[in-house]
Amino acid sequence: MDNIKYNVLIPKIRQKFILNTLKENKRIDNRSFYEYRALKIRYGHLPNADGSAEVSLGNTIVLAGVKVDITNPFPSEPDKGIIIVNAEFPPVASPDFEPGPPDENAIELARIVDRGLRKPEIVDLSSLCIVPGQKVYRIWIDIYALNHDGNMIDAAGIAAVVALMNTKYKKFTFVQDKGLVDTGEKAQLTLKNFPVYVTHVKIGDHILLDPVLEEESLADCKITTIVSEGNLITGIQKSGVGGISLDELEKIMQNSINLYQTIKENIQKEVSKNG
Amino acid sequence: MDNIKYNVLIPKIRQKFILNTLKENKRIDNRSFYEYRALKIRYGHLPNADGSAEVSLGNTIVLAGVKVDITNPFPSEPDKGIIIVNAEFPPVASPDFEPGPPDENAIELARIVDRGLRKPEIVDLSSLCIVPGQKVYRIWIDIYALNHDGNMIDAAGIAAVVALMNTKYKKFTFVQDKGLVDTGEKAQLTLKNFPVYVTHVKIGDHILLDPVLEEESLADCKITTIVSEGNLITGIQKSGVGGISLDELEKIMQNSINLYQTIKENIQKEVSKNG
Amino acid sequence: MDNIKYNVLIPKIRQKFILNTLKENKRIDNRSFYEYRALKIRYGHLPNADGSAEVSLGNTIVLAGVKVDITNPFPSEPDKGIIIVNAEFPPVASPDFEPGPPDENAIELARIVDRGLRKPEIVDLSSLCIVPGQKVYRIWIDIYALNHDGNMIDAAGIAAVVALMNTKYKKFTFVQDKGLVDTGEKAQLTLKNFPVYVTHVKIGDHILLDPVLEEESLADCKITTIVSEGNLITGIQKSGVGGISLDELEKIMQNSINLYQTIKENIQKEVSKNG
Amino acid sequence: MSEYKRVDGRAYDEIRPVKAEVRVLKNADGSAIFELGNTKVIAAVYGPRELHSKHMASSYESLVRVRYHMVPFSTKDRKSQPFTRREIEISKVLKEALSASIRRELFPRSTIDIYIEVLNADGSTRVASLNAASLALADAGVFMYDLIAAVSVGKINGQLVVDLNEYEDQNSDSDIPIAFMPSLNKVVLLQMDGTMSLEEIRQALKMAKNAADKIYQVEKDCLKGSLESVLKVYGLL
Amino acid sequence: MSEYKRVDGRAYDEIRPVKAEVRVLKNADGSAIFELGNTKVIAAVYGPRELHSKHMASSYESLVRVRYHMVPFSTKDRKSQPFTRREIEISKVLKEALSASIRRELFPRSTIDIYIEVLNADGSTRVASLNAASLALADAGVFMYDLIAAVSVGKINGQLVVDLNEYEDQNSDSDIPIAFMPSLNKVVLLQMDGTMSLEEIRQALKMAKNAADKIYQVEKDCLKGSLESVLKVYGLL
Amino acid sequence: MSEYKRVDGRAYDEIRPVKAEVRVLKNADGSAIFELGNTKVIAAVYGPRELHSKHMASSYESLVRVRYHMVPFSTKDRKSQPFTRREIEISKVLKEALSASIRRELFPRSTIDIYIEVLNADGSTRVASLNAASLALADAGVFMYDLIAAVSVGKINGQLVVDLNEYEDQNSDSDIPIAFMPSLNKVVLLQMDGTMSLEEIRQALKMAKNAADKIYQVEKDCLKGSLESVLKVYGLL
Repeated sequence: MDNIKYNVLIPKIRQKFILNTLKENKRIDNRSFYEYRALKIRYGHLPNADGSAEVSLGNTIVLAGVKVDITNPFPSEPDKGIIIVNAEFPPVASPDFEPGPPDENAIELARIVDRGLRKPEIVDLSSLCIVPGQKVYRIWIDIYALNHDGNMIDAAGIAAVVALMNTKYKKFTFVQDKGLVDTGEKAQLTLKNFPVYVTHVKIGDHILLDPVLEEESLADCKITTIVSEGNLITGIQKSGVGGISLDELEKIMQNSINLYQTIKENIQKEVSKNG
Repeated sequence: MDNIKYNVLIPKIRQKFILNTLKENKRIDNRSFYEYRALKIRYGHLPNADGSAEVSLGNTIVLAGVKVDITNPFPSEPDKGIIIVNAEFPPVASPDFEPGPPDENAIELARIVDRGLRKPEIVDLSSLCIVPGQKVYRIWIDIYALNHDGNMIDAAGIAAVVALMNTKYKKFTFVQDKGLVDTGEKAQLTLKNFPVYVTHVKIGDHILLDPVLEEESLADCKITTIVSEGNLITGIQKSGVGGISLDELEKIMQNSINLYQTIKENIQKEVSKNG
Repeated sequence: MDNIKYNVLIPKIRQKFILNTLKENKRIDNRSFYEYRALKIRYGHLPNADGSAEVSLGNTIVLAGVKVDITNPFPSEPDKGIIIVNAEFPPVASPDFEPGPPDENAIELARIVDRGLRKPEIVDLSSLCIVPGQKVYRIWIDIYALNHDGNMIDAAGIAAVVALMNTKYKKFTFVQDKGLVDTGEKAQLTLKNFPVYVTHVKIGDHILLDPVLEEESLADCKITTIVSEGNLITGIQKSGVGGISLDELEKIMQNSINLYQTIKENIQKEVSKNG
Repeated sequence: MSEYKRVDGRAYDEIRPVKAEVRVLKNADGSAIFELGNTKVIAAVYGPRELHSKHMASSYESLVRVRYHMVPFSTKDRKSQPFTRREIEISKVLKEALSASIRRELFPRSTIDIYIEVLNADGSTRVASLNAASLALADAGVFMYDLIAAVSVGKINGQLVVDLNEYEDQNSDSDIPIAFMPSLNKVVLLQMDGTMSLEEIRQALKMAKNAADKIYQVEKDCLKGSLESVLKVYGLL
Repeated sequence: MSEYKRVDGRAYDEIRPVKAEVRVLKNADGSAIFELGNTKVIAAVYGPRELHSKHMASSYESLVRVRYHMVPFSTKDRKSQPFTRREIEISKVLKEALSASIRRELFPRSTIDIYIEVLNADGSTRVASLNAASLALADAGVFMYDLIAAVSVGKINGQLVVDLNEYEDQNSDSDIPIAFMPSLNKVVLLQMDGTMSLEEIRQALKMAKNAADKIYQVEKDCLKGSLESVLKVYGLL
Repeated sequence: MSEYKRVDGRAYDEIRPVKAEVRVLKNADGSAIFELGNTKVIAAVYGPRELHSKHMASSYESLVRVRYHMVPFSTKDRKSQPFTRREIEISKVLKEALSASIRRELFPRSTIDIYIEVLNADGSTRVASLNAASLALADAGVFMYDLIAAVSVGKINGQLVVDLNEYEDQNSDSDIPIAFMPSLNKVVLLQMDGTMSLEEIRQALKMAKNAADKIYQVEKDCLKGSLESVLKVYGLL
């Protein structure tokens, strides 16, 4: 029921070292508990993708590609476009990943990223309708891990949002007797908010932001809080086999809201720098 | 080619005990050779199913659910509805069942149940046509094992027939320029006969009705005879790796016909009792 | 990534024997280096196939069956029919083949056979159009190994071409308001050229034509050259883990062209003999 | 606060009628049915037992495997896919929640397999599944830190409500399935989608805790009843 | 009795022309072609041989595996699915019939793999497959209690006929494939669909037995011919 | 000779701008990016490492496994199939080419896994993949007979050209991907489709060899640069 190992086995002696370091209020890479790793973003560099972004969070590298095509709408929402999020953890990214269909970790990640985009409707789905009930745009977001060193969710979230921000797609229009006609123009997606995925782990009594793989593997549990403009929480996912108290949850959610502006500006700075 | 174990391995000493008991004309659960186990039926208890039945035959429990939807008819039979029977032996039902697609035992069971319904056309397929060549009702019968203690075929047959008997589905009608329209009414399936699946096993020279799992696992072969009103046989399946003589077959078929009324009345009694 | 063993393991002592034999300019089955094995062809013997051929090359037996049906054309080529080549190495053909979907060797073989038919357009695809953009004939070529003793590619190539040559399919025509109508006539495929697949292996410094399985398994590499009328080369595939020099390649291509007429006439002779 | 009325007339903090029963399947080492109104779930536990593929086994704790599955006729439209991405994600979070409750270090080199079948889905299936599975584990005699009591809470028309049914789930602004080990004050499952302020989440979690406490009591009563009936068989009660 | 005429003009109890040939594939340990009119089947036997996955092996008898498969171009419409539910069920009943005929206790810890390919399907493919497979087992030198002789019998327009072709199979009221070990008077495969009275089944099985006896003779002649040609090679005949 | 002009204005024997970089992924034992214009490929090498399934291992040489894969957004139309027949065939021929370059006898009982992801496909992806993979092997310190330098050559409008982009690939009369171990004068990959005379192939292979020599030089420079930067880190340069 679980074919890819997301976490790594950590030798006992190394576990002790990491825990002792935490007791001294330090982390193995010398960050403070609520400090993000260095963020690097490239985007729009893959011409066959309609939108793309490669995000490095320390040694974690995640690629997101957007493709836009045209399909029939769901009968329940005839005048809305469609968004589909997939994620793959291919064997390039880790010695423990194996070829094959997405496992439970990749599917969970795709569904968390999706959660931050769907119900708050970050992409204006109504603007993606061409002919109501007949033809709408479909936005494929494919997330592809390239190097796994912990906290893939936050990196995937940034990659998905930045790839959507730079997505340009062929604008079609419906002409009587002719059907869909390419207008020759390109349209750009408009995003209605700016979700940020903020992941903490709990190791013993310590709460750490943006865990590296060793920290993630050692953690009791991991909490991802999705925050959007306006101090709103637009998604939560707890994972990992340990329990957590309501007080600790409160602290993590509060901290995620506090960090929102800083992380968002950090992303925007990187975006304005590169491309 | 065979991923689920339908039968169990029985220790030699237990085999000897079972065979010795048979020599004394007794069975391990004290039934006589041609005696059915206690039958219990619940039905119509799952509101999302259009028809449902849970059948217990001793410790064997089988669930059948019916769903009705609308599809295109087969080109060869443009004015007939469609029946599809599936069966699953999920891991809840036995320590030896494993998750995965239906194995040869589940497929065989589904096809035997199907056999008793298809050629004698128990369900009036012509009544399931809405627009000839265009739209017909499709009856999905899903059989789901919950606890496997032998003779799943007979239990599945009863569950399928009772679930069909209590199936109610939304009645659609075709209106010019509008297509299919929900009439707001519910229609009930009508069954044209009442097939009963009767399974015997041959162990050595003994012929036993309604085997428990240990008997089934020890048997030379297993013969299911499907009997319908009018002393008609509407299906046979031999399974198991042993041979059987024509005389023994004759005896089993005769016995199945003899038992028909009793079993049918037993089912009807349970149905009138519960629901 | 490789579930079927195409090659066999050859004991060291047998390897030595084969190599020593080659040093004396002899082969283990006494053929000369550029000599084909005995070719036998049956065709048209499977009435449910629209075209069929069974080709024996020594002990290698390959069956090809053609079925023709009607489908929508590809949007990029609205007035052309479609050809699809599949190959299977089923477990009947070798103790090392296992049940399951085609592995890399079967897929490679299908794609090589396809290569000899597609770009040189051996089958006149325009003649397979019924209604441009709407309905075209689709030619399924299924290649089925029956006994594997080396050089399956050449045998498959012959089987595919001969099966196409004897393919007869129901002629449909488009009638206003009626759609596709069976004319009651049978049409025959017309081939525009006669491709011959010629496979050599390199073992050490030796170049051998039409290898048996032991030779193929021992070879440094294998080169298939597809030759068509007019001294034209219409496809090449190198396989195997060894390297080869440009001079050796030149020699193999030249030899393949030289052999073309002989092999083609050999095929035609067999075809005129049987049926 | 809006004047939202619940479709089935319940109070905002009212859970649907609960039915819990253990020892319902003879072959399983432990089993339970758990119903929340028309949401009906059955769970079976096999294990602790030996693993076939040794390389997955751990020498210091039990491997827990969970399969959450909806039968094809459990949903409004027939579910045709055998195992959806949704089922895979839910199986994962249920596995993690149940693992947190099991004293896995007591069963090294073994596996505990928990199979959950949703027989009828009317919202809140994943929390009903956790309750069923936790009862089945208790029925199987698997040592646990605490029973799990799980419930959903959501916001509809600005109103917080507990135990969402299918209609409410489809029409909610946001939805939080949550699971507790009540005696230990630990959250073992938490998901949320939709949009909420931190203050709203605070209130929601409080409502959830109260509802979970009621479910916890039902679970304990169910197990007590089961124990008593066993003791009666042996003439000890 | 109706005045039903068979489409190919055969008498009611007449089987189609039979062709049987063994040792047709060099790689297999045993192989055979069996044809009933246009129904053409090839079978290959590999084994008894060692099993890769030891945990499936039995220490007191051979595991028999059977794969009945129709090639894509063997049917009127191209068969696009690699392995249908029908093929899975037939593989199972053929496996059980062939297992009944093999002295499996002579080959413990081994497997006997029987691969059957239907090359052209004109009705009665499963019984033709059994005949081909039984001949291939004999050709492989696998010890058997008896050869299997299999045939189909059915009812069309109220008339019982043997060896149904595809047209008759599609238009029959009922259809019985059956397989015998003739010398032992044992039935090793029996299926039936459609509607019949017990008396009709009795008659049908009698007709089937007579037809199977003819096929049994063909099989024995085929094996005798094969043996003679081997003996000739060694100058012993 | 025709007056064919290349869409991107290149000379007939001119390859697109090449970018090569190693050590781009931290987890892999070796990794490389290789770009030919807009064709962008990344390769990762894991190994030599122990095999999980021992029965596939060879006691006298390393098993080489190659997975050539295109990401879904790498192509004009989104690639929806996870692994196509084309990818399976290309994985096979790349595996054979790379195997020919690796001194496999030095790593018995081990596997070398080479994973290639095409990130953007603008023609000649399989030769770009070979170059990326060969650099990644060198970066991983795997002993090789020689680096592989691969390039495509084709005929358009009767004109031979090297390094076909996607447009040229779609519109060519014929297309030859070829890979060399240049110092050893060995061809390790060769495929051809379309129609050519032997004389045309001769010329094409000559052009290909010249272009491959340029790529070979780029590869060596890339590895030299990588080595120098490592030496600098240790203060040795």
